[in-house]
Amino acid sequence: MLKNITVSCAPHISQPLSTRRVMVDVIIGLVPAIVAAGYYFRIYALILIPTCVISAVATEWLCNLIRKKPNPLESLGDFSAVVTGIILALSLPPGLPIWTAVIGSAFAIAVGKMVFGGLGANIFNPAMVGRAFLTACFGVLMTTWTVPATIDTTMPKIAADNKVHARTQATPLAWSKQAIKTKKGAHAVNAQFKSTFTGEIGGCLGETSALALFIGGLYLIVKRTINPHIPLAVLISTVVFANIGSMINPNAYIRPMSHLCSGGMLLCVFFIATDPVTAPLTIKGMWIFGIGVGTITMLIRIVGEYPEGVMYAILLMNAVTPLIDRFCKLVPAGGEPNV
Amino acid sequence: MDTLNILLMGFISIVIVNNLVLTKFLGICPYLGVSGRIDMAFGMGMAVTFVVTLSGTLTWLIDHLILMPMGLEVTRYVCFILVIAGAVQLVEMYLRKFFPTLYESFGIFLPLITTNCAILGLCLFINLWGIDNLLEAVVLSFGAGIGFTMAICIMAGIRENLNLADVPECLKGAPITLITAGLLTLGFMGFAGMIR
Amino acid sequence: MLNMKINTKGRFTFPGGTHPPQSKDLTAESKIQPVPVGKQVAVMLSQHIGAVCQPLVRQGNMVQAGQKIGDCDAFVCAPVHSPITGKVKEIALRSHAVLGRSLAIVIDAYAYNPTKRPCPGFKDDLDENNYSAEQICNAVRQAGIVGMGGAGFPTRVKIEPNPRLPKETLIINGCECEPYITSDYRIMLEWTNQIIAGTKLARKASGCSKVFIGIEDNKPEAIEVMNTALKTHANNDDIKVVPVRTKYPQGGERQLIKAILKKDVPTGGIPPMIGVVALNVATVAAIAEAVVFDSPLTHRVVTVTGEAIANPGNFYVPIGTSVEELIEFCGGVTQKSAKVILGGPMMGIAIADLKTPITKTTNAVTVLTKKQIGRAKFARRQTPCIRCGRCLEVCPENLNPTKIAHAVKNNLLDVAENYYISGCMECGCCSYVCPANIELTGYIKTGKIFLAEQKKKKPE
Amino acid sequence: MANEADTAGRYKQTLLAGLWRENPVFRLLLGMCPTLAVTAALKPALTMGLCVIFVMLCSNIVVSLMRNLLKPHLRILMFTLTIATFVTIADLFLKAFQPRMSEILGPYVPLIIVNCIIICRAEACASKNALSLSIIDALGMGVGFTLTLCVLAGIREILSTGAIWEVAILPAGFVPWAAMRMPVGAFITLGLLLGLVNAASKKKT
Amino acid sequence: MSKIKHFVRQSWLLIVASFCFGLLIAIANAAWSPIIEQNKIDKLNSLMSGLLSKAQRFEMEAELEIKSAKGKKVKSNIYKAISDANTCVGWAFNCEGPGFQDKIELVVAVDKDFERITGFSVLASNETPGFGDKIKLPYYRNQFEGAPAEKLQLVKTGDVEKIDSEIVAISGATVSSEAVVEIINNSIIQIKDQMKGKGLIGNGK
Amino acid sequence: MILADILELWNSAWPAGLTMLGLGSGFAVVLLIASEKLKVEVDPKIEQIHEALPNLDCGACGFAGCGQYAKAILENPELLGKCAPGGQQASEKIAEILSLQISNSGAPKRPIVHCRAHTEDKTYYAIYQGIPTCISANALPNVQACKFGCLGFGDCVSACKFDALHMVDGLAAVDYGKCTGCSACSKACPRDLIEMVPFSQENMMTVACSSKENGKATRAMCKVGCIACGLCAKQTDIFSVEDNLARLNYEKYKPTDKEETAMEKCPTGVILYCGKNAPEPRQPAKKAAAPKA
Ligand SMILES: Cc1cc2nc3c(=O)[nH]c(=O)nc-3n(C[C@H](O)[C@H](O)[C@H](O)COP(=O)(O)O)c2cc1C
Ligand SMILES: Cc1cc2nc3c(=O)[nH]c(=O)nc-3n(C[C@H](O)[C@H](O)[C@H](O)COP(=O)(O)O)c2cc1C
Ligand SMILES: Cc1cc2nc3c(=O)[nH]c(=O)nc-3n(C[C@H](O)[C@H](O)[C@H](O)COP(=O)(O)O)c2cc1C
Ligand SMILES: Cc1cc2nc3c(=O)[nH]c(=O)nc-3n(C[C@H](O)[C@H](O)[C@H](O)CO)c2cc1C
Ligand code: SF4
Ligand code: SF4
Ligand code: SF4
Ligand code: SF4
Ligand code: FES
Repeated sequence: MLKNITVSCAPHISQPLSTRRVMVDVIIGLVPAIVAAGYYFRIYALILIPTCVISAVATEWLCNLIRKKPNPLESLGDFSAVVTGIILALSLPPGLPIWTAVIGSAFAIAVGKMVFGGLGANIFNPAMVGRAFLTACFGVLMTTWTVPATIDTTMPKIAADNKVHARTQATPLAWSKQAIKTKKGAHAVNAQFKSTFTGEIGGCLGETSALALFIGGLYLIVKRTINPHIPLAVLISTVVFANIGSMINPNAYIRPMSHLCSGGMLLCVFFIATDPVTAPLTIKGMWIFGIGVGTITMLIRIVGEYPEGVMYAILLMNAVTPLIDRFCKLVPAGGEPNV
Repeated sequence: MDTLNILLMGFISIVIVNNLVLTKFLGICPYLGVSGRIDMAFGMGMAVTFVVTLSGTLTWLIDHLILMPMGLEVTRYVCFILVIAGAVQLVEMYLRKFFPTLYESFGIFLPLITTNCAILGLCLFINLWGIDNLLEAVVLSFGAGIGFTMAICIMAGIRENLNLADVPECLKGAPITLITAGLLTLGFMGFAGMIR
Repeated sequence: MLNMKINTKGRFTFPGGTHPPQSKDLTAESKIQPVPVGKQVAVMLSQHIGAVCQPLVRQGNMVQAGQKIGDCDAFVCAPVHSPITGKVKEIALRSHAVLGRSLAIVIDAYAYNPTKRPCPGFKDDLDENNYSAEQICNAVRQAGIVGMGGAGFPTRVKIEPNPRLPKETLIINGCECEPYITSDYRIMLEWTNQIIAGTKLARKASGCSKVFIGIEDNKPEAIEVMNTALKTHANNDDIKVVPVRTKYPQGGERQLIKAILKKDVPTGGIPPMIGVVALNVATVAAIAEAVVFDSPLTHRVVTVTGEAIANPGNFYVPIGTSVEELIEFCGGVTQKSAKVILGGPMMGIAIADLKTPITKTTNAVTVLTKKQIGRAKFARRQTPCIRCGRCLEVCPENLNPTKIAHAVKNNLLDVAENYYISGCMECGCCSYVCPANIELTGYIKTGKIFLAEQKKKKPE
Repeated sequence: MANEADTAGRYKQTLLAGLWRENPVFRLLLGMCPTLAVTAALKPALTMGLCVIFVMLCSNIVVSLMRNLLKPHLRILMFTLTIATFVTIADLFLKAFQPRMSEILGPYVPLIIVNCIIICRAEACASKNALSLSIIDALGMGVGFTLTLCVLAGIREILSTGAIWEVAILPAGFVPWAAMRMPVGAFITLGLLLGLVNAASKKKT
Repeated sequence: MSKIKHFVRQSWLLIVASFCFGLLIAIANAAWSPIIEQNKIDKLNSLMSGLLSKAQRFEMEAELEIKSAKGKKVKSNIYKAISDANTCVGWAFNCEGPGFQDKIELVVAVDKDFERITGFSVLASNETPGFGDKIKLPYYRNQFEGAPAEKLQLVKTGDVEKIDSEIVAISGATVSSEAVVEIINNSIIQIKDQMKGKGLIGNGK
Repeated sequence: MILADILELWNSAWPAGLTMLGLGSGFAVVLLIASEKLKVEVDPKIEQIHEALPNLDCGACGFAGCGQYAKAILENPELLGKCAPGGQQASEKIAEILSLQISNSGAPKRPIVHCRAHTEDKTYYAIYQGIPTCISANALPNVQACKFGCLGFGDCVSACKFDALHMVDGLAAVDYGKCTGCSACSKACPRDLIEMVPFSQENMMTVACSSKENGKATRAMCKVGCIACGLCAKQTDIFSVEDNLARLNYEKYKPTDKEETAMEKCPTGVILYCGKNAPEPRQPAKKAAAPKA
């Protein structure tokens, strides 16, 4: 009477949740930042984001082909390459030439992800790997910041002949670095807080608008796509270090709020540090990771030579994530078994 | 205060900024070979730290007390390698005979070290950098060992995780370790310029 | 209805856990219905944890309903009885839900076999002091009572006083956290007095001084009914009904103990280590029947449910009836059924051979439709773990399921042991929530089997 | 006759072994440090390779000559001493006649001493075989090592400067990938190359 | 006695070999060390003469000790550039200081009155390829040719063509640019003072 | 003139030579003394293996030097072949040393899979959708009807390091040409189907079934299972039927006509040959097929 029944081990039902769903949520969370990028950087966003996404996806497909996966298109279905592409694009300077973005995305996916075995296996955040590689290769291109269209009305609306028209401007963090060196001028950076909050300032595509990032981050937290522990840990440690700085010398070190809203901090807090694949599994581990990211970022921003250290902080903490996981082993509910 | 500062900066610099493995490419063989498990990696790191401190100090002394005054710098390489090899072998035999437990936990790594260029490399770098102060030489050598330990432990942690991953067959083992090391150096670039 | 309002909202719970859809309304209102004896039953000689029974009858022997047909001398063992009157056809291998194939006594029913009715009528007047602890224990053993909540541990062993592990607290487990199943719920509603009687007897036998009846707060009627009935009983001061929060696997004894007593049972340990005995409501009901009426455990309540079943309901089934017969009794299946599960969808065992007989531990037969398992993970493809940590979050045992499962998958059993694979109770929460559809529980189970086998092979 | 052909075949095999089947870098994973350190450009890589060939050749010759006189417990010490001597000579030579290369290679020349390939060949081949075979072996291994270095260096130099052997070959619009000259480039290029070699050799067998 | 015999039997080869090797090294050294020395001098000379085109030869004039910015003492050699006509056409000296990653060593040349810098050359540096190593490019270096031998200033934007005490930083390598300026600033003033003290140059007009 | 040159060279060279001499002899003394004074006794087998390794202590094997690797190999011969510098040569030598340790008395043991049911021979009640390994499938009841037969997910195949096992239509088949007799497969099989049997002949006869069901049940589940009819045991006493299953006594097995007859008589064809050149087993349907030469 019963034909074609199936067997497998328990449980036999599951939550209607999939990797794809999680990734789509992240993409939805990124929409405000994308919109802000489009608003402030116009044609650049329009070019850069699709470029990165397409080349990331294409690279993943190629890698699958090379690995002779039976179905090379399959792993594209989980949209993780799309997320990587978007996040990479959002962390690039707006005026970056297309070919650079292609190299970055290809490197991010091929070396950052696929050589480790694809989704879930990578040790380092692929987008940050791509960005770090680009920074190491094409440092000057990666530190040329185009002014937002709302300020620079001459920004081309259609043509992408960027070198000619683009006006460039330093970022708040560069001024902050200057302030640290000259021990004056932090106030001027603080005064720009409103621009850093709305995003009307130079910087990477997706990092300028703190507001948009915050909305997206809140969405992810509410949807329980990300755990609030890492964002909290990063934010708290950043604020602590920034406070120490501005307490020592308010002329040299900018205020904590300015630190939070400038540079890649919020993008990192909500979208990059929370990349589950490269972050620790346990809650204790997440706190260590978050505090580590915040601390290293602030160390680089305050003591180091670069204006921004988010990317390096992420990569470094990614590297120690396995160690964190190992040393934050969970103790089973009934305590250690006494064998 | 000043010397302390210099020592501290030197130490941090060689641990992080000028890490032997990640920036000077020294000791790659054990880095690839013994980074499979954390306990092994840690034992190796400890052994390297011990030997590198010992030989850094010894070679500095020999260089400054014997070779330089006597104008025998040409025989530097030979002397260095012989001193290192001899010292390591002696320590190994000694541990093995008298401290078997210590030997088991880190002494077993000692023979690996003679052919590890981190040791000789460091001695040469100390010489190259013109360190003319014994204390500094000791601290730098010790720091180099700690830097090696750190790098190899991080790598071991990563590799333990990679054991559970579907790394392409042809990249398993040394290739993926090298690539990971490469990405690790990308991360360590963040510290560049922090200490000068 | 009552003058005093009973709080049915559960505050107590354990960390972790998840909320699968309940699907209990399919059968929640269906009264326990006796099932007539079919043509044949196959009584498994192994229906519990512990030593396998030896047959006491041979091929061709005639047996009476309630006759002991298998037993053994081991301490951890419970005898089996024939639920029907008939003739032993053979003693042969039959499909077994856990063991695959195992020896069963196959009995052909005689034509005259009255349908046994449940609940021979308990009132609120049982005085457990009429029975000595020893008497109760013996009756429980003779009746072949084993835990009916799932594991099937011989109940006598559980309730017998043990000088090394003195018992203080008795917990009656009426949570029934598994989706779909309502057998315990119906028992609590319909056999309330019997449960209380059994509880008192178990308390007497085990010498416990405190008794808690844990019921999930999605069963407010059961909580109310139990509370009301308790009031009319004598000697009820130390028996408390505790509403606990509805969350899977609230019914796991470790979780229930954590929820009610705020105590952890040591990993790899058992509740008696902290002075607790946990018994399922069906088990205590069986105790009452065994002690008072001297009636062996030959029938049990089984929920036959699932969207594919024509007439789902709760049934009083002779042990040894085949699943096939039972499903037919319920009118067969209506939709394309895809999976037949002994137990609920979270922990139950999917069976392939529908001739598999019901045993003392079968509390439900759930038939899932194709659509349901299409939505469930195993028909879908597994994707790689994204280390989202959801499985760690829900694991009631606070384990690291993904690490353990991946260690097993890669044959690194020492790593799996290092992450306490043995602490897993296979509740299935981790697999349930995993967005990557990884069969974490399956891998963990595999690893445990592997390890057990390794240990078995080692001494050689 | 047959014997002669046999020996010739053996020589050929030994020579080829170092190039592919037992390539020190790709197959034996030895001498990784210089491989990574000196391959930012083709010139230093070639220089390094030649030094290794020289040292390996000399040490193999010496070891092979002394092979019957070696005492076990002093064997490795003896090898080290021999190698260190020739490395010193090579270093002096470079300093004298290739000062620029000597500067670029810096301490990596003396580090040849601890390069496992050389001691490995001394132990595995020269201490067991006659002079001629030892020489062939040293040449095979040395050339194999040098070629590997050159391949790696070629890739890195092209990408990092658009030039090879300091002669620009890529079009002027090419923006050099500075990272290829940094440690990142070294590690990743070698890693990927190793993977490639693994894949290729899998296919063959 | 027998022990010694035993020892000799075991180790004679090692002893003999080490003696021979020692000789070998020493001979090589003896033969090549003049060339090596010459190389060093040549390099310095060529660097310096690149900076002081009129100079025919250089003579070491003094060995001074200056304090680095961090308070460390470093040695500096002062060379006198002598023209065909045997007149002093300028001075060159080496100096060092912290760069972005590691030490930067420079050779700086000034005119004979220590008034104008005629240029500088990087002796050794370890700056990031593509970033800091741009201090070697003429684009940056040319700004120093003819700059006054006094405190130079680094500015972020300016005219690179204009020669004055303002040095325009390389964008993306401000730190290294600054380091060079700082090293030069630091040493040039101290050396100037010390040389004045020694009477090597006039006490200014 | 030349003499003067040489003299000059000598003058500048002798201190270096002397230093080296001093160093060399110094170390020779120290090491000689140390090697005698600080000697530690080690297992001679380890010593032997250690000798066979190149003694480079390069760490490529993943162990802390050759000594440790030698020790590890002795404990776990599966680790053989990790020494890159030593290469094939060293591995072979060590294998030799190791095989000397293993008593080579008696015939070499080779695995025999005690099942001959391919997918089409078996009865299935359900479709298995779980983890595709035998051990997982074995944990569920009745993934296939026969509880004793090969599950066909190839745990044994992945256990074999020598590529000597393959899945053929849902049944594990040993490639006796490649098998080294390491018994890894036998340990891996959750159903204990693979037995290590002393191969006294090149081809061994076997009863390729493990079913302890009675004849009727076996028939219902498997086209080729042993139905315990006892025909084989009637031919020769090296067959015996126990627990509804015929077994062959491998110790006593010698290829004679009697066994051949038993094989032909077997109604289901479960008696067959295994080995390097084993003939194709008889198809059960063609009961009356011509006897093999
Ligand atoms: C996610 C993210 C990470 C970043 N990480 C770094 C970094 O590690 N280093 C860096 O120099 N800039 C990084 N940036 C760019 C900075 O946020 C900022 O735009 C830039 O550093 C401004 O610096 P400048 O002063 O070098 O011009 C990152 C940007 C994003 C969006
Ligand atoms: C995950 C899990 C869920 C369980 N759920 C229930 C349940 O809902 N009701 C129940 O009575 N027993 C449940 N059990 C079984 C109990 O842990 C325990 O075995 C039982 O209450 C003991 O009573 P018994 O011996 O009378 O069966 C569950 C066990 C596990 C591991
Ligand atoms: C990978 C990397 C390497 C760098 N290396 C150097 C360097 O060697 N020297 C230097 O001055 N700046 C270097 N920088 C740039 C500094 O971080 C810093 O951004 C710069 O000095 C600020 O100068 P700007 O205002 O001209 O951009 C490097 C940047 C990156 C990303
Ligand atoms: C919350 C969340 C954050 C993510 N952040 C990143 C990211 O920063 N960079 C990235 O490459 N992929 C990100 N991903 C996508 C995915 O995890 C990533 O591609 C994997 O690291 C690839 O294995 C994210 C995914 C999620 C769910
Ligand atoms: S729930 Fe699944 S995807 Fe998430 S960590 Fe656990 S195993 Fe991985
Ligand atoms: S099945 Fe095991 S590991 Fe998974 S949630 Fe339950 S107890 Fe934890
Ligand atoms: S695992 Fe071992 S015994 Fe089994 S087939 Fe392979 S080589 Fe033979
Ligand atoms: S022989 Fe055993 S391990 Fe091998 S496939 Fe069959 S059941 Fe699995
Ligand atoms: S070459 Fe082997 S450690 Fe460096």
